[in-house]
Formats: sequence, C-alpha cells, structure tokens
Amino acid sequence: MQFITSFILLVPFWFLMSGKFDMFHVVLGIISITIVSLWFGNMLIQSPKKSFPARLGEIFNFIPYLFWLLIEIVKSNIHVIKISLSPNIESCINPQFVTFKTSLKKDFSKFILANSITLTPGTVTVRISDSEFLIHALTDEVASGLPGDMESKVAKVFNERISK
Amino acid sequence: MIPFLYGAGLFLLINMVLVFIRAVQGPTVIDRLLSINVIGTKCINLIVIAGLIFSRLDMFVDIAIGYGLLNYIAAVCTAKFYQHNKTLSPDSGASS
Amino acid sequence: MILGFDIISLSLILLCAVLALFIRDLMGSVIVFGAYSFLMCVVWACNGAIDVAFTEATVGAGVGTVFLVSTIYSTTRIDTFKKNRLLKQLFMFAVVCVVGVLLLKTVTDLPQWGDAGSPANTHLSAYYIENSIDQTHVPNVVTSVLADYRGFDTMFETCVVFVAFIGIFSLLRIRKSKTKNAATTSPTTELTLPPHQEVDSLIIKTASHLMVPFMQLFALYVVAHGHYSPGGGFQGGVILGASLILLAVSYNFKKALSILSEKKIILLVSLGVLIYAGIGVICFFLGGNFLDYSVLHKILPATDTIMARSHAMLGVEIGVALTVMVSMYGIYLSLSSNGRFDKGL
Amino acid sequence: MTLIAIILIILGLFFFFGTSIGILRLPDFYSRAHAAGKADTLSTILIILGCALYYLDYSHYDLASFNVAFKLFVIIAFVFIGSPTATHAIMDAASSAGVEHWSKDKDKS
Repeated sequence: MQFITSFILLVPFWFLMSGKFDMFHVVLGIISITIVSLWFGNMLIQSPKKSFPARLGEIFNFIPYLFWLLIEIVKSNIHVIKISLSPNIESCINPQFVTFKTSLKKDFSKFILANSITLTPGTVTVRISDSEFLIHALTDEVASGLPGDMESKVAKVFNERISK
Repeated sequence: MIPFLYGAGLFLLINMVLVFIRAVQGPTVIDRLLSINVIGTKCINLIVIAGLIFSRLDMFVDIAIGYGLLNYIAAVCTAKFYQHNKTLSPDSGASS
Repeated sequence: MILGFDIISLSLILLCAVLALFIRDLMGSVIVFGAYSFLMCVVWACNGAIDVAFTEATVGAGVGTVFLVSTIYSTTRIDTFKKNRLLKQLFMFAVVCVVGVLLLKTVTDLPQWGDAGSPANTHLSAYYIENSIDQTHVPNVVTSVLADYRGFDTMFETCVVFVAFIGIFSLLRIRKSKTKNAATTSPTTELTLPPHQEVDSLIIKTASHLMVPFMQLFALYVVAHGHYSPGGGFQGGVILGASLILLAVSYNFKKALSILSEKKIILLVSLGVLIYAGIGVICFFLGGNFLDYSVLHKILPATDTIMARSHAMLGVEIGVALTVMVSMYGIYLSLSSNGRFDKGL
Repeated sequence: MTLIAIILIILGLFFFFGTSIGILRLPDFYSRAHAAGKADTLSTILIILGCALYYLDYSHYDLASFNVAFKLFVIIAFVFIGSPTATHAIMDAASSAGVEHWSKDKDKS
C-alpha cells in the first residue's frame, strides 16, 4: 500500500524531471522509482491506512491554505524588513520566548503548524516537545497574538479535532 | 535583459559580502552558521542567474536543485552537534 | 566567464580562508569552510565548468561539512596549535613564502584562459569534441571522456574512494573482543567523550521524511541522465550518500545502522568496484581490450557498437554511484561513532 | 512577460538586501535568525519565479523549457520545506547551547 502510493507520487516527479520519453529512459525511470519506493516508501507515506479519497481531500484542502500562507509570508517579510531598516532598532523590538500547547495529534500537522509559525510575521518555532511549542517572538503584539487562527486552519486541512 | 541580470548577480554578490561581515565579526559560532546558511541560499539564486546569462539554464538548473536539496544538511548536522555538546565555545578566549 | 562575479567571489574565497585560519574554535573554521565551498561552486559555474561545479556543490554542501563536524564530535574542538615558538613560526613562514613564489612563477607559464593555441586545446579537446557524438552517441563530452576515453582513470578514481573508505574503516574500527581485553583503559576513554543522550526533533524528522525520497530519485535521475546533463555516477552517488546521512542525522545511530548494516556496507562498496572492473573484464573475454566497450554489442540486445559504448557507460556509472554512496555513508558512520558503531552523532 | 520577470527579480533582490541589513544590524542572534529565515525564503521564491518566467518567454514556451521551469519549481518547493527547517534547527542548536537573548531590561542595567 505504501509502495503503491509513493510510486504514484514519484512517477510525475521523475517524468517531469527527465523530459525524455523514449523506451530506454522510461524503463530506467520505472526501475529507479521502484527502488526508491521499495526502500523509502514507508518514509514518504507515514499513515498507510488512509484511503485515497481522504488523501486527495487533504491535498485539495491544502491548496487554499498554501495561498493564505503565501500572503502571510509576504506580510512577515515586510514586517522583518520594516524592523531592520528602522532608524532606532532597539525601541521597536522586544524579543521573548513564548510557549503554548497545541491539541494537534498527528506529527505531520504539527510539522506544518511549526513551519507555518516560522514563516508568519515575527515568530519562529524553536522546539517542539510532545505538544508544547517553544516559540521566539520578536515583538509584544505578535507574542500576545499566538497561536491565532492558524491552528484551527491546520486542523481543518487535516480533519483533526481540536479542543477550543 | 542580460545587463540587468548581470547587475542583479553583482547586487547579490555585494549582499553576500554584507552577510559575510556578520560571519567575520559574529560573536558566536552559531551566528557564523546563520550567515553561511544565508550565503548558501544566495548561491542557489546566483547559479540560476549565471545560467540565464550563459543562456543554457537547462544545464545549470541541476546544480541549483542539488544545492536546494543539500543546503540544509549542514545546518541540521551542526544543530545535532550542539544538542549533544551543550557548550557554545570551548574556551572564553575565542577571537575572530 | 563572467568577470565581475569572478572577482568578487574569488576575493570572498580568500577572505574565507584567512578567517578560517584566525578562528580558534574549530567548529567556526568548519562552518566558514562551508562558505568557501559554496563560493568555489559559483566560481566554477561562472567559468562554465558545470560538471566540476556540480561535484563541488554536492560534496561541499552535502558531505564535506558533515564529515568535518562528525570528526570534531569524536575528537576535540580547540585548536591546540602552540603559537609561542618564534623560530618555528619564522621557518614556516619562509617555507610558505618560497612555495608561494614558486607557484606564482608557474602561473605565468600557464596558457591564457580560453587560449586556442594551448597544447590541451590543439590536440586532445578537439579530438574529443569532434568524435564524441559519432563514436559514442553521448552529447555530454565530459561523461564520455570520463567513462569511456579515460575509463582507466575513472576506475582508479573509484578505487581511491574505495581505499579511502577501507582505510578509515579499518583504522577506526574497534572490535568488541579487543575492547574486552582492554577493559581497564576503556572507562577513561568513555569519560573524555561528551555525555550521550538521544535527541531527535520532530520537525527535522518530518522534513527529512518528505525530502529523502525525492532526493534519492533526483540522485538516480542524475546517474541515469549523465549522458545529457551535468552529473553522473560520482555526483549522484554523493547525493544518495547525503540523503542516507540526512536520515542518520535526523534519527539516532540505531536507525542509521538499520538502513544499511555494517556487513552490507562492506559488501556494497566492493560490489560497486566489482561492477566497474567486471564490465572491463567482460570486454576482455569478448575479445576486446580491457574496458573497450564496443565489443559488448555481442551480448547486449538490440545494440550496435556505438550504442554499446553508451550503455556500458551507464553501467560503469552505476558502479561508481554504488561505491561512492555506500563509502560516503560508511565514512560518516565510522567518523561519528569513533569506530565503535554503537552510538554517534 | 519580461517586465513581470524583472519586477519579480527586483522585489527578490530588495528582500535580500533587507535580509543582509537585518543580519548586520539586529542586536542578538535570535532576531537575526528571524531576518535570515523569512526574507531568504521569499526572495529565493521571487527570484527563481522571475527567472523561470523569463526563461519560458525567452525560449518561446517549447517543451524543453517547461521541463526546466518544472525543475525551477522543484527548487522553490524544496527551499520552501528546507529553509524553515534549517532556521528551526539553528535556533534549536542555539537555545540548547545556551545563547542568551537580548532584552531591553538587560541592556539598561
């Protein structure tokens, strides 16, 4: 099962990279994909029991999230650059560590949440221990606004229930 | 377009010099690691721009992918090192 | 050649080298040398030497820093060089000056950059460029030169990687039976090592889950398309090895050994060299010279003498990739666990 | 199309400049990591997107150029995964090595 899913995921990657469709290269490609998905298919696909429709649903849910994330990245860049180009830098920042608990269960959604936190304005994930996130925030207003609605958005993408 | 790309590459290199100043004066090793990581990301862009200047991007793009894939191994490895070895500097007299 | 890029990056490289000399913490030097290899890759790329740039990129970014960091992890971090002996320093300075002057003298005798009249360009390069496609059907001349025209060179280069791995492995490896005999000394060596506990970060682990399969597929793509694009066996092998190292770094040492155990590492390293030399020996038995691939069309289906050379090059590259991948991984395991193969970075 | 590419590349260069200035000027390691981790990702995305657009336009949208554009897209995807991870790894290393973070109170005293 893991083998089939990762095989399907890796086939377009190979053929778009290769761009050659003669017999010899197609056979080489299929051999390579088989090697990789036999050896490391269980790495790429962590939850083998999920069905294909559920996976597709996750991908479709993920696309709007990605657009939202892109807008947040642009905002965060403007935020960082505003700070670093401001004439007196020390008055407008107040770095601090913040912790918060998440109720997300799956590893992958925690990963997405952590990387989203890193990419959004003024916050960087320093460490995850079980369900506690240690976050470094650059200013006071960002620190008080954590985790915001990001957690519920991630939960919606991956069909998880959070207690809030 | 080529003069513009040339200028863009030069601008990237000058930025690299600016980042390198941080690597020179960086008080700790981790500051140096951070700036070297930024230099690595800039190198990806520089290689793509060089490919456009040579107008053979199809050759240069493989190198850039290799960099994009491998750029963060050094950071991960160093992070692991500091998690095992929890002192920042071996002695107080580290000079730059 | 892009002049402005070259000047700035070369001067940055010089700065890197000088900076690495003056940092006393060896970790700092290693990290600065990371930047050195990044910039070196840019210089190669700006001069159009794409295959060299690719090698520099994979080795410098993928495995070079990791090897040095794991060496520091199992040895020491402080530069213990004594700076107080003036006479010795003066002597060293004189030696460096003499060697530098000699090297600079040699530079004036080298041909100009892109000089069409230099011996390399009038004899060898012209032959390769004219005949490569006709004789081997390989558009990337570098690959055909490496794997076909100069197949002996590349075979011994593969052997160099093999010998490097065997050397490091057999120098560092500590057998369990020997450590039992030396039980009185082992507690003291244990004390000098830093205290060890398993740490793994969820983010790094998940990221490497996502990246490693694509990394490996990209590496196999590089090996398979060495005929058309930069890269080939060595670069692909290094990326494969780097992906295994990434897994080993993001997990602990036990997981690293479960991917490829010690026995498998030694077997696969030898198998890679065997594939390369075996192709040569098969040519020998089919009536040609050693590594003369054109006779292989007698046993390969649906090929003439020209395509046989092209296909045999692919086989040779697979052998190189196997050796390089496994020896990179083995060197990392030996260095980071200090030869004990029980725990490490 | 070339104009869009130029605008994207200039934006990317501007963000890179911001990163460099931030890395030079910010007072402590953690805030420098903010500048490095974020602006790096976005500016790489912008510059490579600009280059891909220019290359597509330059080679008149033939099949081989789409192949190259996909490879550039792969770079973007991997930078998107790798860059936050690297930032996190470096921050984690710093916090376990005990780098102290700058704060206003300490500066005054």
